[in-house]
Amino acid sequence: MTAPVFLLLAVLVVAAALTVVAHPSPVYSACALVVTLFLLSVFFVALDAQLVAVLQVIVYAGAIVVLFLFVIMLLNLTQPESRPTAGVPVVAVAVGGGIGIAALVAAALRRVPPAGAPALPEGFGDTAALARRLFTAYVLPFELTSVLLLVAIVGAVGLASRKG
Amino acid sequence: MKFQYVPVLIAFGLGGLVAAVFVAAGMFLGPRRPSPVKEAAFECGNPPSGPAWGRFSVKFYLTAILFIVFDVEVVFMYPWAVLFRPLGVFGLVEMSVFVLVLTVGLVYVWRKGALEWD
Amino acid sequence: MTPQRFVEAEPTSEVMALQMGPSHPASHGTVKFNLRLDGETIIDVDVEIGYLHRGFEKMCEQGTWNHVFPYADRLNYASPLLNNVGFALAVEKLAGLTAPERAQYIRVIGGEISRITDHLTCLGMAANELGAISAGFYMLEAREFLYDLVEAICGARLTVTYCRLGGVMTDLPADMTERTRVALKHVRDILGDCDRLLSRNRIFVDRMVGIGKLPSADAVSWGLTGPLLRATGVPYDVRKAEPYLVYDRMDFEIPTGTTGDNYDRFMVRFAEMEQSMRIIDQALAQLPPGPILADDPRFVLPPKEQVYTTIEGLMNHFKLVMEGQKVPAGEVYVATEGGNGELGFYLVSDGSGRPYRVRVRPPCFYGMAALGDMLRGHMIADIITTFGQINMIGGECDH
Amino acid sequence: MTQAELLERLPSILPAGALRSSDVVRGQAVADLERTLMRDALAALRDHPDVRLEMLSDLTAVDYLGRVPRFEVVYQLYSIARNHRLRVKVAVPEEDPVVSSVSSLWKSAIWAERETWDMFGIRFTGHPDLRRILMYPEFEGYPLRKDYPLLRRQPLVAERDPLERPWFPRP
Amino acid sequence: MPADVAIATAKVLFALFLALQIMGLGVFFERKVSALIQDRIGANRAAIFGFAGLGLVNTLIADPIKFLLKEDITPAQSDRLLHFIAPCASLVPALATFAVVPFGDVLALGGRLINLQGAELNVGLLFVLAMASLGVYGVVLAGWASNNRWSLLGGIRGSAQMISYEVAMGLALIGVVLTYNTLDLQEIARAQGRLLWGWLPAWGILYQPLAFVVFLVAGIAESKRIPFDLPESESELVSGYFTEYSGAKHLMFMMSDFVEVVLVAALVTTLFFGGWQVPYLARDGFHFPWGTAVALPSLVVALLQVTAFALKVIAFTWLQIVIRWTLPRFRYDQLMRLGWKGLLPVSLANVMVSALLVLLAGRGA
Repeated sequence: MTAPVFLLLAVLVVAAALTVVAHPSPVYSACALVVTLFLLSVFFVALDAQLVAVLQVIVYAGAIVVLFLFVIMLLNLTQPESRPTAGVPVVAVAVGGGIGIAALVAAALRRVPPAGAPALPEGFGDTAALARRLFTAYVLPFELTSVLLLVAIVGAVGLASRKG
Repeated sequence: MKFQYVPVLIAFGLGGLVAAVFVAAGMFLGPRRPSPVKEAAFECGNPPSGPAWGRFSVKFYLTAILFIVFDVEVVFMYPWAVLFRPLGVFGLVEMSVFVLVLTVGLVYVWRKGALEWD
Repeated sequence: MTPQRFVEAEPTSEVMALQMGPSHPASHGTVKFNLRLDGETIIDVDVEIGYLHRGFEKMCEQGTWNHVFPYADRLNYASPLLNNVGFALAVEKLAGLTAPERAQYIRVIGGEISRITDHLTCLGMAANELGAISAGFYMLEAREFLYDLVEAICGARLTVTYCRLGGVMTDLPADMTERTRVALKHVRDILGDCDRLLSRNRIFVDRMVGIGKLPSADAVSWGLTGPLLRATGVPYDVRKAEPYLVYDRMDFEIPTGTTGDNYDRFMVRFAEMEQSMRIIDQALAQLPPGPILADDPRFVLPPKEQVYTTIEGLMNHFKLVMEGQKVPAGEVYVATEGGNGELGFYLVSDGSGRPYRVRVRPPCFYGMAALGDMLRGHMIADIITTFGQINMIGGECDH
Repeated sequence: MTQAELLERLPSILPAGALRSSDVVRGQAVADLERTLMRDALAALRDHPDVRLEMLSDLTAVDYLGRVPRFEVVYQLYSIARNHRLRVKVAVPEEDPVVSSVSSLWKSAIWAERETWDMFGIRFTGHPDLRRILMYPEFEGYPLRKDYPLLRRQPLVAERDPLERPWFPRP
Repeated sequence: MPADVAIATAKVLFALFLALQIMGLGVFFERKVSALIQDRIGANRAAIFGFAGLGLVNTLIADPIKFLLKEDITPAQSDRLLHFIAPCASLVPALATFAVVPFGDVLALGGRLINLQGAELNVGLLFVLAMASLGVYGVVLAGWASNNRWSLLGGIRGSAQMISYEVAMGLALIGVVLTYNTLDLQEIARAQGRLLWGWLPAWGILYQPLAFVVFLVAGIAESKRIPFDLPESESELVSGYFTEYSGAKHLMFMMSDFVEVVLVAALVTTLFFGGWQVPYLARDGFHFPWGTAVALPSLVVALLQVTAFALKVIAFTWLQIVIRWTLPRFRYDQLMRLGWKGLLPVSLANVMVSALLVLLAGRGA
């Protein structure tokens, strides 16, 4: 991926993500989240992970944010709320988080091989390759996912049908 | 950069262009004479009774959760379907277990009456 | 009205107040529903009518008896002839006047044609609002053939003003039998199409069955008559219960339903159209020759030749037009079977040429009163089917 | 049962003193009831097995201006089971235009009494929800009274706040 | 590289052009077929400069112009930005989806082999689903931003309906993927060129009839038309989520509805009816099962294929319009019941049975 494209995308995605956090209206935050997720999927495309890119849009942008929007409407969280002003704890958290992220990035950079990434294996990122890993090496996590989803169903029904 | 995705960007651009052309044409061609009555919310001829934003039935929220669950299930099935022939019987058994667990969920929801909307 | 069967909202739900109407695509007839909803479920509904109130009863007191006929047309404007016939019968009963036999047959024919147009309007609009737009258009097309007949009879399609005290305005056209045969054939064909499109259509049946149900005891208590009552299984039809005109010479059946839901109402109306066509056929076959107006100078205008050639005729004409028919003092309640049910006129005369009091019993007024009971616990979308089956006609309901 | 036979039965069915007079007019049975006892009388007419007037076809009033008592509330009763009709009239004086409501006997009376209240200003005690039905709440006077001027102008009404309406009880 | 970009742009342009043309034809059908069904004349009044000769063509031009000439009212209490974004969010994903629909095989032109597909995605099928799932936002945002009770009810109804039928739609497509083992729409279309027993084109409908039915039903539900037009059902919710829209934005909603109709027709064609395949037409001409062969130049073949594709899409657009003018509308609970208790189990069973059959067929072969 060329640097200008990456930079442009990065700026856009960070801007969108900041909107999610900073916008006073939850509905706008949700919309910004859709944009963020969509732009992230462009990153995935750039990294040759096309299946992940599309699934990102389907599952996160197309399903989970819809749920967010429903909850926002359901609870009528549509009125802008007063955000906590930048007090000492917020500043502390921000500073601490910033340092932590910087450290992580530094550590990550250290592990990157100095010259050029190794060539990707043939068929990297395509559906069949991903499926092969998923359905052979990661069978157990895959099956466990179904149990997780089952729990989600039961929980949702339990929450929704609770009387009083 | 994957070249095959450039056309997708172009398509989005063209779609956006169509939308922009419409909005712009509407702005330039259409009259603009706002009035309080015209801009009032339509409530069947009655004076508007305040904002419509209110709380909604929890059933919609349940629908959304069920949708996510089954959407994730569907998403898992796509790679499986692509690789189905090589996976063979093993793949079938694997997915049968997966689907079975979720079918239990569906039956549960069904039995609990969460699929009744009236 | 205040809710008697208040459907409890679930604790997890939120109640939304919604004003449906008066300017709403489904409120044809200008009516308003004040709804309280839980999601899509109706917790409570308050029906607000009166948007088309034009003082029918007050207006009637201002003119002569004959002046009422045009107003009567505009009561149930889907079946103007039936209102005309109903009012004429009531005044005739008060005056002790009987229309000649031929006029009675003509009234039956015209009335039954109007009954079919009424039912077609009701069912067509009901189908239309369910999204079955084509079936709705078919029924309107069938209605056009019948309006053509009405036009052939009296020259107007809707504002007929056809009946007079003691008879009808003009005689039937010479080729009435042939015209009717052709028109009814078209109507039967179209109704066959509509039957195939709707009666067994799974979506349609699912939308109608079990909705707006009212047990027959409740229906009687709410004063429902006509198709609404017959759908609950009570075979009450004024034409059979207290035969007027020449209905006792006609061979027809009263279709009834069993459960009193919207589907039964639909099917009862559908079957009634066929019965009406049978009556029209029989009445045309039996139609006797003779005068179409009673020979009674107290109430009936003299023929034009007499007005122009004799002083008695001219004076009689003048007196009748200027002072009105002197209907003997007294009161009377006459019920006829209108499109929507028992159409009653309660008349009080003080012996002058003008009505002292005209009270119309509008059948769909009582249907609308029961609407709240029918709807509570159902969903928003069911308002449309139920309201459609009540066949609220603004002119009649709000009179 | 003919109309005359029906009227013959009435004294034995109705509570003592309720029936003021009865007659067959133009083939139609008419009964005049005492205002104070009319609700019990009507209940008896509805429930008595021989009469069973289970449907209130119509309810209205007539304004006999200049007569005393001025108003007459008219009930058109019909028996589906027996196929006979009875018209019941209750005289109502101008200075106290009050009748007890029959809406608990026949549900059809709920709207019909509202309309009669709306048009004649006759109040029905015991009615669950007596408010104007065809006219708007701010309407002044009772239009079907004979002394209501035909060309009377009504005052202009300000636009209402929809949430302040009486029929939208806020939770 | 610039040539590639130019060709890609041309292909996308052509795909969208084709879609919009068929959409115009769809509007034509909507007006005239419905008139035919209902014994009416239909739209015939539009005249441009006094010239009414072309009748409906004028109407097709006049309709959008009329919309554009109307005032675009934004309700005072609405959320102005979202009110503006919603119709765009409805229209753009629907249009963009056409980029991945193949409209022909390959065209040999000037030494290049041009794949007649806007964007050659190897995950095209999932891209379609992704765009369909983004279409929800147009509805939900329009309903919310209008700040009107009818819009809100319509928006909530619409979004719940769309997500419910998306599941069934996705499951139906898995049957197709099981048959062809690819997510590339062009590959799927090509695979349908095979002949069964030497004469029967192996179109998807033969392998996945149930998936076809489910997909068509879910597709009509996604495009929110009768019998699934509950979000906008005018006799219930006035106009549903676009009650507060007028002028150009209203036009965009109407248009995205029609684009979705054409899209569903195009997808049905591609997945179940051979896409651009003409029976017995290969890249070099016709090869009839009885042995006759007619050699054709690549351009003619491509033209034939594009025509065949367009005709099939038109046929399914027509089918949807006939359905729309025949059936009554569902009630909300019936709609949800059909989605969750009808289509979902059926399509799930279809997936598992298909898998079993594929396995058995693989064993037998």
